[in-house]
Amino acid sequence: MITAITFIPVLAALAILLLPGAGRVSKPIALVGSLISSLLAIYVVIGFNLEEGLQFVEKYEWIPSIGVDYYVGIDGLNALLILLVAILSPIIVLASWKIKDKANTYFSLLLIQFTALYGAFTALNFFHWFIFWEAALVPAFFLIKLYGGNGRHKAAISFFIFTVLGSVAMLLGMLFLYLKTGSFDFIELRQLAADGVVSSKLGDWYGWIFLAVMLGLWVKVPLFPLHSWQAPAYAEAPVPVSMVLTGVMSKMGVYGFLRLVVPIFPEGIREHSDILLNVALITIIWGAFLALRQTDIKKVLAYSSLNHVAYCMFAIFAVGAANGIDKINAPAIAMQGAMLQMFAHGVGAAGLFYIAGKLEDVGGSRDIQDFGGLGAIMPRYAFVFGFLVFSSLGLPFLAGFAAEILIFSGAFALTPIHTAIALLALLATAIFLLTIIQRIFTGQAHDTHGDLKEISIREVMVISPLLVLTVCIGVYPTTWLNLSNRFIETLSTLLAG
Amino acid sequence: MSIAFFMLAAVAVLGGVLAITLRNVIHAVFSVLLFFSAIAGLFLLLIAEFIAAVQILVYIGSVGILMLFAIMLTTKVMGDPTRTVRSRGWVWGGVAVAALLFGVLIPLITRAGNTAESSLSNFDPSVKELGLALMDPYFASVGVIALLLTAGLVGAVVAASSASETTDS
Amino acid sequence: MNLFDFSDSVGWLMWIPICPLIAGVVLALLKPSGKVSAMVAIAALTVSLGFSLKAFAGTWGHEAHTLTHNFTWIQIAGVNLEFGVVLNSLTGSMLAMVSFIGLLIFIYSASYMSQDERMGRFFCYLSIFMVGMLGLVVANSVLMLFMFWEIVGLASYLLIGFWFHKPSAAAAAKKAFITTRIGDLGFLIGLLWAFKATGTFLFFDGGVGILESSTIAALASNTNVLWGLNGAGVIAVFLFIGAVGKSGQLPLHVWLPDAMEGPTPVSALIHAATMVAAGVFLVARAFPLFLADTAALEIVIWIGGLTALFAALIAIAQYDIKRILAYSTVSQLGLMMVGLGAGGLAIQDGGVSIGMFHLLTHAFFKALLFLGAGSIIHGCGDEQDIRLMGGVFSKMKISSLAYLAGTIALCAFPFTSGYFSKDQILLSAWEANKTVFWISAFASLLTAFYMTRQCCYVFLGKYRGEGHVHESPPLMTVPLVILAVFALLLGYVSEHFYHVLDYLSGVHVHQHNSTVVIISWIIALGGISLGLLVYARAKMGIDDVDPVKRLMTTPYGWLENRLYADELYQLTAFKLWGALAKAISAIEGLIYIMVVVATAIVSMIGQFFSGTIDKKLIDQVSFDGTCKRIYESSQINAFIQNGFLQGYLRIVTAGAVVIGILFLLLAR
Amino acid sequence: MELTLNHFLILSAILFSIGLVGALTRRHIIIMLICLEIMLNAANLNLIAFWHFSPNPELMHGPLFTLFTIAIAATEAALGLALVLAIFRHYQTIDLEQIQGLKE
Repeated sequence: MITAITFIPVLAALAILLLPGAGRVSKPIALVGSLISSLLAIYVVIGFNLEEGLQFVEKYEWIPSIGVDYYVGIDGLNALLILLVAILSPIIVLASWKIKDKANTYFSLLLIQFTALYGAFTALNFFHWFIFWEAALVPAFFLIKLYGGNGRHKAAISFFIFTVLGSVAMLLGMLFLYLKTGSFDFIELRQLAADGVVSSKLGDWYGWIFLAVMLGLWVKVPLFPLHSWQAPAYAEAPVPVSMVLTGVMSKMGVYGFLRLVVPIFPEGIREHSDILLNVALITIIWGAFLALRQTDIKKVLAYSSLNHVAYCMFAIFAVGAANGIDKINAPAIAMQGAMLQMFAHGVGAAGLFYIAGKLEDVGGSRDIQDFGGLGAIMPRYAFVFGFLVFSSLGLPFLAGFAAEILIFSGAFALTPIHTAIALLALLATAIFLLTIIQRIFTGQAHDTHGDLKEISIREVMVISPLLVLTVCIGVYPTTWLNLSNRFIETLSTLLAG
Repeated sequence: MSIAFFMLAAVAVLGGVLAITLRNVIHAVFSVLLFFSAIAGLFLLLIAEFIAAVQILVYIGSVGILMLFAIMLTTKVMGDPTRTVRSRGWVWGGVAVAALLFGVLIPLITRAGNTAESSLSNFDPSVKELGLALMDPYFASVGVIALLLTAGLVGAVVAASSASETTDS
Repeated sequence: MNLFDFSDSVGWLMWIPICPLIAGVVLALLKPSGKVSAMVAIAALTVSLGFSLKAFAGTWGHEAHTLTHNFTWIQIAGVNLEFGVVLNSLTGSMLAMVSFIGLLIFIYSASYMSQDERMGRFFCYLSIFMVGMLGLVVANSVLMLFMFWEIVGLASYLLIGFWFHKPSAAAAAKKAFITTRIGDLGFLIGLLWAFKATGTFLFFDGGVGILESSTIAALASNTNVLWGLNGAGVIAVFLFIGAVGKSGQLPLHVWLPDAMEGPTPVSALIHAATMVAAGVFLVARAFPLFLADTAALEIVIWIGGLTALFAALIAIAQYDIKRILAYSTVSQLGLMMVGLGAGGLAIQDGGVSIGMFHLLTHAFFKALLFLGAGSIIHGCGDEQDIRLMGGVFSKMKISSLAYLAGTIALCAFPFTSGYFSKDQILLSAWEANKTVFWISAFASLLTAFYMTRQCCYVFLGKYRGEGHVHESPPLMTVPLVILAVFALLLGYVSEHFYHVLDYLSGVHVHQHNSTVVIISWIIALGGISLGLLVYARAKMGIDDVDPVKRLMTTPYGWLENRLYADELYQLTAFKLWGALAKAISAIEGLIYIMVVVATAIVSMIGQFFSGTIDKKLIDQVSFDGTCKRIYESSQINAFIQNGFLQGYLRIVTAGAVVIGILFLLLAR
Repeated sequence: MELTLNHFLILSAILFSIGLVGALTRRHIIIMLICLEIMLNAANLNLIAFWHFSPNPELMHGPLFTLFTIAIAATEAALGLALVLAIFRHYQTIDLEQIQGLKE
């Protein structure tokens, strides 16, 4: 089943590329391909039994001599993220509907990207996990490079260089780990780590391997100071690709932390938790304050994304700083907050990029200073925009708040001072997001805006699932949290020690 | 044994000579592929099966194909015949220098008197030994090579694409 | 427990915020016409009012009785984050006040906004506001209270910026949201702290809630947690920061006067009667925490007292009718804080009723004043400057009489509602802290003075503006009359209210001190007479100088400029914030340049040969200059290096030959 | 006749020289790259031969070194051909005689 979910998009991509005449109907094929996958994935996640651990397992020997299996499955950690990919992928295809240039290539790349994302989230063996992880990078590179904005070349190259260097470091670290422990299997490695085998076998190398494995994820999340690739890449990518990047790809990094680093190197995180916490904190503040001075709307959103994803890392590292489990079980709350934040931010940020992209479509500019008074001309657009903005700045009963309050509730009990400083970023977020609204929507409409068109109902429909989800997550988060509850409880206990 | 060696040596020399003399570039590439396979054969002869396999995969499989692609992408008319450098004087100058080097090499080789026989009879080198050596004492080197490959890859992408940037703008 | 299971004894309280929510959603999605929208919103609020009155009636006579209905919002690893509703007399009376005044203002707005094409949107926002406000009142969970608190903030943002085509309105909306958010961060820390210390978000939970005596005792036993406060006091102070933001106390008061950019009914409902009182309500709700630490109460009375004085001073020198009322609101909110704090210091548990009763009476007379002002503004052709009014009394009798009723209540004229509530505040302050007492007393004197000044400007003399002054339609005047009745007469049931509001002890300790009574008479009458003395015969045109200004030109100038609070923030906090952002951007730029250098090095491998050096990249690292120097110095080498590749190769080969020959010679 | 190390070394020297002649005389840039590969292969042959006849072949030094050389050669080929493309785009020719950018 999971294999089918993973590979249906790439089959669709092959169909677009190879079948004669399929090029003309590339959009429907892409939509159908992603939709089938999505529906299957949603079906699987609905069938996920909350009381049990790993489910829907598929395990085949692949390269037995070095312990490589094709091993996929769903547990509490990836269920929510698979759901996220499933929800976003058809929307992203729909959001790309207007692509005219080289549409075949575009949609094939997009579909390959989806396959890689599903694959990376379901894989339980480092070997093919890494293949998918890297495979997710390549289509993104080409999509930015071929279809992006004016600065796309530089953006694509720095994106590529950063992530590849990070990945190489991680690959080396994992290979070394394999040599010492003889396993590529996440589940097995986790058991080995729990038994103390990993740290005893690695010996003096532990710190270096920990660092190497973390580096790849560090770039992907990204955390300060390896974040420079992010803003240009998000800003220059075509809108649907920005949606993929911010909605899903940035979650891959956090997911990697929870899948690789936390179970395998819990001592590493615990030992360095103060440095890591400070890094996450700086990233939070950094993103928020950088966004304050930007006028390019996509850059603002990119920095805001930097800030929001760093909250997840902040929660994880705060758990690393914990001394055991207290009466409110703060580690579990913080980590569940991180899980929910991934989902909520994935949904919300993808929506925001989509809606910000519309601004460029209709107004031909990304600079918020070129706009003004759109609230009167495009009330529907203003509504959707405002809705997503308020979700992003943490308005209660919308997605962002539910996740952030969990992170803060947990983290405050663990490291009050860091958390109190992190709250400053909430203020900065409010300031820059409201400034955008003020600039774009209020005041007198510019003369040049006379011919601006309101977004169509169709476009609202495309994004409406995201809006509905935002409310659902915000009002009753338990539905989503239940998926990961059991898993996170054990994971946070492991990390909190 | 020796017959095989001489045959392979002849093929290798033939391939090499053809590669540098044929005017048609495509033909030259095919002859160098011949040369590569001959070298692979020589490796087999020296009981280095894995290296032979790598030789075939990397050189014939990818480098050769890469060259064909490069030719097709650069030469406007396929198989455009080309001359050698500037003048006959240059050509002979080059040949002379090369011959001089060869002339220096041969006495160096023969004087060393390497006539020892193979000691491989009591040892059967397998891929396993190679892999073990690669993973334990040479682990760092593997890492460096991996980095180098990455850098090369990035460099190749940059080099191949940077020019298109200027044509775009 | 199911989220929507309301069968429990007080679960039905959830319907109070849900009714306007339904109306709001309907209005947002269906977008009916303006009239229909108003009717839908009013109908929904009427239902809420019905439930509120039921709640009010249920608590009347059941003072120290608290009913709760809690349900789990999120459950993680066996830990519950719970929501809940609570019914006690504090909830009951606040609910009744909010939904009653809300309903009157809704009715008023139906007429006031009838000319606006976005009336449907207006009622949608108002409904959202009511959801937040009523939800905030019924909440039994500090988290839930915070969530509705933020919803209220959103509604306030939307309504202040309702006429967003005015840049000033948009800016005011943003300022309001962000300034209150600063306070909200304090609130957030407070609630996180409470959760950390107690393990629950609930106020009342069968003995283990935050506000229950055993928890408070446990918290208070932790002395000197932070800044010399005990465990309960810390939480209280952080919650108070939230209240400071929302209720416009010093130093976060700057947003409230600007918030008057919104439509007048909004000012009446949100920025006078209900939302800004939410901060006071929060302090009242969390009163046991404050009681556990006198230091926290001291902070409350000092902030409150200074705010009262500061705002009253500024109000003297304003000319915009709504701005005067706004500063008056800030000042009165400060008095409420004084009432709560001083009450707590003087009579412990009973203190809560003193601040809360002033909140209730203030809600009525200030809503009345704003609606009256709206009516007058409407009548004078949307003019807000009091220097351009005058002589309005004869033209708009009903509005003017209602307005005067509100004024004397605000001035604490004997036996109006304001008199009763303010009297108690001053009494408690007398007991608690003499300095704060005199500050509050002086603020009250100023209140009477500036209200008289305003009335003189508006009602006396001849009409100084242009256009035709006319009375407003009945839909607007009827709510005014109802409110006027309440403003004048609510004081006569004050004893009952004090009993009801003493939800902590159930017994109201009656204070009496004839000195204070005499002082408060003097204040009210003195302030009014002083105002009449100065202004009754003064020239009040737009070009005339205010009589007080003639007396004290320089200080009055400061007051006219609102004591430069905005400018001060502009110079300090804004600059600091901006500098921080700038510094971070600069460092980011540096990092970016390092990345560019790294990229450039990789690129140059390829680009150096192909001769297409990316000008931009190179310019950024100022590479060009360096290259040029290297180029100049290498002119000599260029002779040998003729650029012919194979020439180089030949030299290399020759070198190899030389090395070989050397080997041959050496090995000999 | 028994094969000795010298056979291989001489063959390798011949092949290297062939490559060198090509590199020195041909002016087609791709052919030049081919010649470089020929020279590298000759060197590899040397390495393997030395290993084969070495006293302790079980250390596997020869094949290891060769493996690394091949990896580097592959990189070099990829990079070289990418450069060829870049040069071609820039100069619209790959005739070495006309590409003398290094002179300036």
